[in-house]
Amino acid sequence: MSGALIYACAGAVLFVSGVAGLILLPHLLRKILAFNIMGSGVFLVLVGLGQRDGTPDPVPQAMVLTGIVVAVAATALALALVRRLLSLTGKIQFPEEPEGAGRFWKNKQ
Amino acid sequence: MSGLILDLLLVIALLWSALRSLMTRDLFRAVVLFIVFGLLMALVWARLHAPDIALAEAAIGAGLTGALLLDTVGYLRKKQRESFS
Amino acid sequence: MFDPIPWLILLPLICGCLTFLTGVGRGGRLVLAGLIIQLVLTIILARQIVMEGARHYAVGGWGAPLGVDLYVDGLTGIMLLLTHVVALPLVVYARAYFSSQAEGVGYFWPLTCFLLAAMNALFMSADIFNIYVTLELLGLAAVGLVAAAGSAGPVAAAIRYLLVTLLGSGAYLMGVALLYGTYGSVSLTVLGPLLATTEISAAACLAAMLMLAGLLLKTALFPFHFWLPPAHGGAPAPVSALLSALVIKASFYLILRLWFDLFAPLVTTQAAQLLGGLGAAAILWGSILAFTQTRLKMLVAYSTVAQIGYLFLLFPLMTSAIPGASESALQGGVMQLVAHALAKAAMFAAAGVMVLSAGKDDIALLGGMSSHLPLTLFTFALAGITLMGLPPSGGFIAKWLLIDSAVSGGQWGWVVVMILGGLLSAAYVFKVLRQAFLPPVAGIKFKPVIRMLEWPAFLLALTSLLLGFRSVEVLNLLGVG
Amino acid sequence: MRNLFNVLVIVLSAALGLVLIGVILESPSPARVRLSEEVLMQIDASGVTHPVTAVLLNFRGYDTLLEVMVLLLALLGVLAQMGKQKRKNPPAGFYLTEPRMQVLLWLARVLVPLMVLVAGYLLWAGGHQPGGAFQAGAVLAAAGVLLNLSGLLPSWIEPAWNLRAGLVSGLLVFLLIAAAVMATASPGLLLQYPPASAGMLILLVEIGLTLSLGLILAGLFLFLSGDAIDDEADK
Repeated sequence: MSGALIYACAGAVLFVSGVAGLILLPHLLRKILAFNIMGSGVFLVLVGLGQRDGTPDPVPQAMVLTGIVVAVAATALALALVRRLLSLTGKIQFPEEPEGAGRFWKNKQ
Repeated sequence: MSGLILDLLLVIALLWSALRSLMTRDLFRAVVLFIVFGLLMALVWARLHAPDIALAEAAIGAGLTGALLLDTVGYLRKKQRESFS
Repeated sequence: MFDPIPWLILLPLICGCLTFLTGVGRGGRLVLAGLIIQLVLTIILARQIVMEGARHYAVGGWGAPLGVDLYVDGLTGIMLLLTHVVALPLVVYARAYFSSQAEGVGYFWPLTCFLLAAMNALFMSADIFNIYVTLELLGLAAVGLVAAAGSAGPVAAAIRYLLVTLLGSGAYLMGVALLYGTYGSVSLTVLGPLLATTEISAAACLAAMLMLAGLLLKTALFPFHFWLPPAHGGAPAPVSALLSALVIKASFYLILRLWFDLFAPLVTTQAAQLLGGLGAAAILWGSILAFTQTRLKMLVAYSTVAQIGYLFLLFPLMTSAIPGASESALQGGVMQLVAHALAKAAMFAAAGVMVLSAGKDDIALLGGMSSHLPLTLFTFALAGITLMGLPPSGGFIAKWLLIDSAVSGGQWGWVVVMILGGLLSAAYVFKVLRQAFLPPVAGIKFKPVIRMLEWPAFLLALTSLLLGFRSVEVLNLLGVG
Repeated sequence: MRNLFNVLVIVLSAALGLVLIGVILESPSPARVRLSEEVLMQIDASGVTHPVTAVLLNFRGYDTLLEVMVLLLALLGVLAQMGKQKRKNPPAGFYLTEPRMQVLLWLARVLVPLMVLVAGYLLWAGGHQPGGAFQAGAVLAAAGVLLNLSGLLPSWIEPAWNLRAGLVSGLLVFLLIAAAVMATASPGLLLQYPPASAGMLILLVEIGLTLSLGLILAGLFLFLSGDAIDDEADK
């Protein structure tokens, strides 16, 4: 097993931790952290798997550079929105809004 | 062989910092751990023969993202202090 | 021969940069001019497609697998035409809308330019990593537009939308990484034959699942629809119309492309049935929730959730072995996509006018609208006809083709769902219309609205209705490639 | 109900992680394309000698074109959120009296010129060794952030026309070079640089991008932080 594959496996773990964190963590700032960790996981798989035989491959490396820039852009936008939400509501979590069944019955009453 | 051990250690540190950053209670510490994670990622990229990404990760992934996050944590604390007082 | 493909990408990007230069809230005229040129370019491109067939375009001249390839065929032509035919009246509408309500205009114009650029690039791309970049461009532009409204509700909706779309593109990119790691390319033209000729690998299956799951999340198929109604219902009306009509169609288009092209060797009948089942659930659940809404724009947004469901019925229907059945399923699905885009843009635009006039988004306040804004109410009703699938609308042709396919393929279950869905959509459309014909609520004073707000919406609704007469042309274009 | 959902998500992600690792350790398809060799074969025609830069700005330059637009888009989103209330620009360095700020100030005065030099070097180096517009732009942005933290550079509120021009100039250079090449050297072909002038054109694009990326990345921070500082200035 080459070093590149070890990092690809670590990337897989980071990806799923990021996904789970993004879904489960209630705090919005932590969701943003989780998104970044998820992204790093994908990048590791992209490069690690692409270089499984140990030779550097410029194509996935260039893709990851693109990906890092996209990630920081998304992070900045998310932070701007979170700060706006904070200054509007004083909270940094989603307001609990039951959708589906809950909403349906409430409207009936 | 020593390279493989280094890789394994780096992976363990990477996963630890990522998980701690998601789980830790204090928000400020979470962000600091995330910056540590970003710097470790830069090391990983160097190990993967990707110096371009290592540079970008250190400057953008750890540096700029970290600065953005820290600033927001500061803003958040200030807002919370205001609402308490 | 003049080639419109590169200009369709460069022009909206240049337009976006220039509009940003002109400053906050300005640049509407520039966008309008750019959009008219782009519409002409798309018409030229569609003509070329009809005359000369589908073709590849190598950006940078390298060609796959080294460079990025674009690919245009009949479906691409339809999507590009649809985008511009819907966007042009909406831009006129948006100019009028923001002239009477400055709240939320902010960076609407450059964001819209980038949104259109992202869609042009997405529809033409034949490279899965390039598609990822266009998806991010599209997602961030859409989120920026939703958040522009500024109050707490839309901002929270925008954050949720952003996180969902980022999760979706994360899963998609993981699929791309697995495919690159296994096959060494990200070009559809290279990957397609590789997947078809080699033994099916676990990596390809997992990649397919991740990519499709990510795109389903972005398309807001039931049960991933939770983010859509607050985002589409809370945004300023021109934004809601753009988003509901076009943006979700972009990710659906990708699902269609990947399903029948790249992942064709992997997909199973069971998977198609599952997608159809989710679509059926979306139709019923979305329609019921639309009916229970008290806010007009939320009602329209839930109707989008339901109408997305019809699109997914084409997957099980296309598995039919009977000749003709799968063909008319695809035609019906694409017709539904086009008809819904036109009708929903019209409906959101009309809803926006009514809300603007009543001053508050509440169905109970619509009484008296029939005499105050007859044209807008008529627009709403015309769009409703398409959603219900009554003749002679484009929606009728779509549902007719889908039902025809289901009947000849012997898949009767879907017929029941479609008929039920039609009845339910009639219920929620009539709920609005009935309220509008009631006497006005005591004490309400309707604000007058300018004509330029009403006509673009009417034009869109009329197009969706008349689409039924011109469906042959659309289906001919679809047949290319 | 909530707990059940949490458990479900955790179990599913763990399962996904295991499957992913399994797939990663699976041997690759025998029919794998070797793209890295292709890159090395064509690199002479790309105008640069560093493979990653060749991919980023020539072979897949189209991705990069769209990607810098993503960055501008994020800035637009940030601006739309931050420019809500009309506010006055806070004075630069209004809390410079604190001792720790003095240290930062000293640091900034030493480091920032150095960072600008490093950015210039990275930009120039990108053609033949690791480095390039993205890294150089990021270093420039970091210099901007440092200046802001040390109080030498005020946070930005609403961009005036000259700042707006700076923010998009590099992107416009990229777009106009693409359009100009299409109008002259290779009609109808997007981003197809003639091999003879490719190096020159790529360098021009990189210079523009470095400037714009530096401003945009710095802007992401400076516009965001404009919010908090202003609140303090009010008191």
